[in-house]
Amino acid sequence: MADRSKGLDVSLEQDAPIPLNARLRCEPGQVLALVGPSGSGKSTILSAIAGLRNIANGRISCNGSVWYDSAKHINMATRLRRVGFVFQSYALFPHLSALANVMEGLGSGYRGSRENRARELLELVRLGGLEARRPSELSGGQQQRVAVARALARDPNVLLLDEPFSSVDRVTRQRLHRELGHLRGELQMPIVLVTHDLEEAVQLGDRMSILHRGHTLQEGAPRDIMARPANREVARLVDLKNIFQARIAAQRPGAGITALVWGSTTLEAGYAPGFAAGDLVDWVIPSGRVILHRRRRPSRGIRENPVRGRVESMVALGDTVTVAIKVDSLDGYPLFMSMPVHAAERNSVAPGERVGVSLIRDDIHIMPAQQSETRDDASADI
Amino acid sequence: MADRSKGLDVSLEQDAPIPLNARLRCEPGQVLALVGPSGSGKSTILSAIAGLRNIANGRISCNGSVWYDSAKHINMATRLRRVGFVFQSYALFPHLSALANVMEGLGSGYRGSRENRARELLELVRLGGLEARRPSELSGGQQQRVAVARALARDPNVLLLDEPFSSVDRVTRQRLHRELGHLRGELQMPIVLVTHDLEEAVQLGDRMSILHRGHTLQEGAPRDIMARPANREVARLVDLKNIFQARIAAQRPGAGITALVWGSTTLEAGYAPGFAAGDLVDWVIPSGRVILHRRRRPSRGIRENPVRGRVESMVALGDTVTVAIKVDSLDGYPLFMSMPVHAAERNSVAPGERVGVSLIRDDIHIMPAQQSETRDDASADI
Amino acid sequence: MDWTAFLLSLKLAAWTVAILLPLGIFIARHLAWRRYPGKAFVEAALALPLVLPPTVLGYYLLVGLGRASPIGQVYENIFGAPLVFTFEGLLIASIIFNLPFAVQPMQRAFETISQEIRDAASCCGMTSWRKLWRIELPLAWPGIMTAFVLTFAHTIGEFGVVLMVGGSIPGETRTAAIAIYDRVQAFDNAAAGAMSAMLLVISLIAIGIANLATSRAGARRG
Amino acid sequence: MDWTAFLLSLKLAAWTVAILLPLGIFIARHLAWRRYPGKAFVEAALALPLVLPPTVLGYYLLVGLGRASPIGQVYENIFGAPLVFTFEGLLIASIIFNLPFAVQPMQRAFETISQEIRDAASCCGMTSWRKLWRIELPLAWPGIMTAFVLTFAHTIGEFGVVLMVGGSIPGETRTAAIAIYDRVQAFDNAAAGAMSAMLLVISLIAIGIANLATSRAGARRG
Repeated sequence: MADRSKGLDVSLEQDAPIPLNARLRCEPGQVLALVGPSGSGKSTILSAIAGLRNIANGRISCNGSVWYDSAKHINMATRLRRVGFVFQSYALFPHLSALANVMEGLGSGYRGSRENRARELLELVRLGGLEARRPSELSGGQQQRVAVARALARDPNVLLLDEPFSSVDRVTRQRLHRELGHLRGELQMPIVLVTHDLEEAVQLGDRMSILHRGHTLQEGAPRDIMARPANREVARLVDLKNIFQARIAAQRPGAGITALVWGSTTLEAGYAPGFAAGDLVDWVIPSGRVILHRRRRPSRGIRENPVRGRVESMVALGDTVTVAIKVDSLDGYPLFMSMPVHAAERNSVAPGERVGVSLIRDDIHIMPAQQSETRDDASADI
Repeated sequence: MADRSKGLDVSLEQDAPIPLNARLRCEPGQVLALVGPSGSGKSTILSAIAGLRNIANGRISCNGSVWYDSAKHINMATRLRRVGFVFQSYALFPHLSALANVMEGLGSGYRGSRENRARELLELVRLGGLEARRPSELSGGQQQRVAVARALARDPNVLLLDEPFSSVDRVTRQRLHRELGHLRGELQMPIVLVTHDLEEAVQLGDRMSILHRGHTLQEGAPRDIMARPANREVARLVDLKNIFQARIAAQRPGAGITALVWGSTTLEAGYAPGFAAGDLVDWVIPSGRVILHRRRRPSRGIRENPVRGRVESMVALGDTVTVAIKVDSLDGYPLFMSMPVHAAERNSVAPGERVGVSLIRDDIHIMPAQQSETRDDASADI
Repeated sequence: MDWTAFLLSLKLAAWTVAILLPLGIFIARHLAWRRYPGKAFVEAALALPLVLPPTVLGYYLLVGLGRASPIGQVYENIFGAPLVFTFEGLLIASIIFNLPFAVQPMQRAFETISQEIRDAASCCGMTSWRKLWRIELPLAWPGIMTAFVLTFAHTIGEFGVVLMVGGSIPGETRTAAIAIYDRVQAFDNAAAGAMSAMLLVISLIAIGIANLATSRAGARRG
Repeated sequence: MDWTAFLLSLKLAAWTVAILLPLGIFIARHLAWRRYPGKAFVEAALALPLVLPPTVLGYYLLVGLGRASPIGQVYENIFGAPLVFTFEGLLIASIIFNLPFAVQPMQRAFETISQEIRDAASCCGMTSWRKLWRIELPLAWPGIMTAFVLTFAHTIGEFGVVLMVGGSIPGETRTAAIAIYDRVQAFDNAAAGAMSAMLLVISLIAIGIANLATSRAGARRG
């Protein structure tokens, strides 16, 4: 177990103006990705950690020191919390050079040593030589690096990144992702990354916290959350395509199997405790764990949950193709399968063709049924 | 061959204020995706087609009628061109209801019939019941639909979409993508879609035109461009990861093979005419066409261009993992391979492990060598 | 209470607004959306009445419109009467010194109408005239309203220029603002107080309308 | 050329600016960044001198600061002289009627400094004082410059209020703007013309500086 006195602990609750009910923990050296659609309160939480905005009820502590405690009326000023904050717009001081921007982060000490340290930091983010430029004379990616250097200048207790990659184009973004990867190896502080981009969260986050309308829906390792979302809402937010309803047919803990009735098919899933036969449940399967039955020779997976249907549509993207299959025994939403383009070609998968697929048993994840608020959202927005 | 009098033909050229050298053609019922980084002149071209901005030299014609011809001093007014334009910000009239917004697109005819038609159009984009709402009372996705309905109200000769999905969140965007897919089946007009999002272009475009700094670099079917980019620059813009330099070792047209010297390895590629032995060339291969040699049993592809190396890093995203391989015979950039996560697990691919891969011969695409401006760009931005 | 002076003020304000509003809309749209060399110069010239002392402006108008000036002579030849120290002369002066009060709020308002909105109107097939009535004027309405009340209030209150160009001729050029000064000079504080209260109320109403227009605009955009 | 009047105008303008600028910065920051019920009311009250006729404002200042008023009596008890028809009275009037000219450009300028920039300054560990000097004032500089020249020019030119509150006492309250009127009344057009030219030049310089400051700001943000 990690040392509880190290790292960042946050719990926040309020009803207005923005409803919040969030709990976070981030260890030193760890990247916690806060993910959620816009308006889910991600930036509000970051502001609260920095002390830029007060939340009605809550407690924020870092490395054993309490920054905010509504019950005890503790509220440390922002400048005393020593946070490194990289803003979405970078918020560089437009009238100061890159060097002077970083120097402002170094406080009001002796000028010469501040300047030397600022030069070091700009070297660290590979901006040596551009010290004299104003923010308007730097590219988006360069501005972001100045913002990072300025945040690090504080020698911060925690690094807060508010959608730091959203204002640069994709190529620059990938480069900056790599840079952050390199940099974080050297930083022994908690790093909180706010993003609405799931890919970014998965790529950069050690842990991920899913927010929706101010509520922490699930927190965990990114791959865990994506494989085992807590409910339909999380599944939708992590962009799983195959979300269905079914009914528990039988529980066979001995065999490690939970059987489901899905339309007129019966599926076997890995044993999911806590449900009883007859319960209505939601279930998901990643589209990559729906395995095509090869035309010519049987494959290992063929005996697991075979399902037949007709290819409805195919969308190829890069090297992967996503195939929508209208399942024979089911009305309504199609089943999605993703596979390499060459595999689809080799097996003559094409719109209108009939295919057989297997749903890998242990990758079927069962969740309590949620009366889909989701669906209402959707129609309201349509 | 398509009827040249139908559809949209554009050729534009100027030096200032924004350098342009673009040529486009879009058939009725076709979606042409204009793709390029920001500042590549995409929106300028759209404005020129609509007659909102004049380009020094060029010619624009649609369905046989000339809208603009700098040589003949023809410049038809915007309102006479009958274009449906969906703006990036939607540009709805904020003081008018959804219904009145659409009615403005229907001109100044008899009020009753305009109102009926506007209601029909709002039904078409599934906004029935929200006619009386002001734009500020609609969600982003709904606003976009009003903008589409207003554009269609013109019964336009051409539909112009300027990054129409950039202001909505990802879930809404996917829904709107599907909608556009349905809608376009019913529209028998050229549709030009401007986007900086490659995925969107591939998903929605029948054809794709790659723009960079105002120049059309390549035009063609999206999958063609992605498999056979014209040069290194296009390859980089369509996000191919494996871009390398090599030298032509030999041309064997009889065997259908061009041999390459790459580092200390010799590769066989599909025959590429127009090069001579000794020529310096650039070449690409999609990361999905780099095939892993299975541990246990030899696979069909094993004899094609075997390459050995060590796994440097792995990034999993959804169901696909991208593996960076440090190739033994080569210094510098790694070779990227993408594969389903379960395949990587089954074959114990992990960082530090040694792997063998094959580069599928016919998927190696050879291009004239380009002195990489790209590399300079990158370092300037870093 | 000098009702003649008060009515004269209202008449001057009404005429000024009637002429200046269409003229101001034309200039404001032009300044809001066009870019050309020398635009800064035009804007500076327009702003001049804001910083120029009223007596200086009055002095130059007196010289420029006076009986010895070309404009004054042409006017006198046509209408048989001099331009200065008449209502007509006052009206011209009023239009000139109110230009920035009318143009600036409208320019700000037209500047908030984005290029995309105007392009969208063109793509809807609107003529310039229809665009003006259906889109531009409704969207710029708060600014136009502000310009209207500011111009009206300012015309009623202007003192220095009016005194210089118009003198203080009862029924012809003695406006309420000047009458207040006259009454104070004559130690008739009761009359001065009554008229001051009247003009204060008008000013408060003007500010109220301007603020209401602005906040409505904010709410709609919100 | 009445040099005494001219120097008096400069002195009045200098004192007004010296007092109003720090006061205006304080008020402008407050209005730019705080939200509270009744803020619209405060803003309206501040804008009142913009639309209130100078003679009306002058009348109320005369009544409010006069020998019969509480303020006037307190002042006279302390300093042994009345407040109205003195330079000190004029200064108070000048500060009040110049408030909107000083506050509004600065408020606009402070409004352009985003919340994120100010938050970034806090996250850099700056105290409020250091934030003011290192970030806020440099970024609001164009607006402060504009406020400075507008206030200066406007004080030099103000006529109605000065005439009402100060009278026209040579060396004490007869400013250049009033002297022009006096000279015209005395048919001394040469003197009036010279002083008008002088004030015109000052106004042009003021506008030039204000425009320069604004366009520099635009370029930096560009």
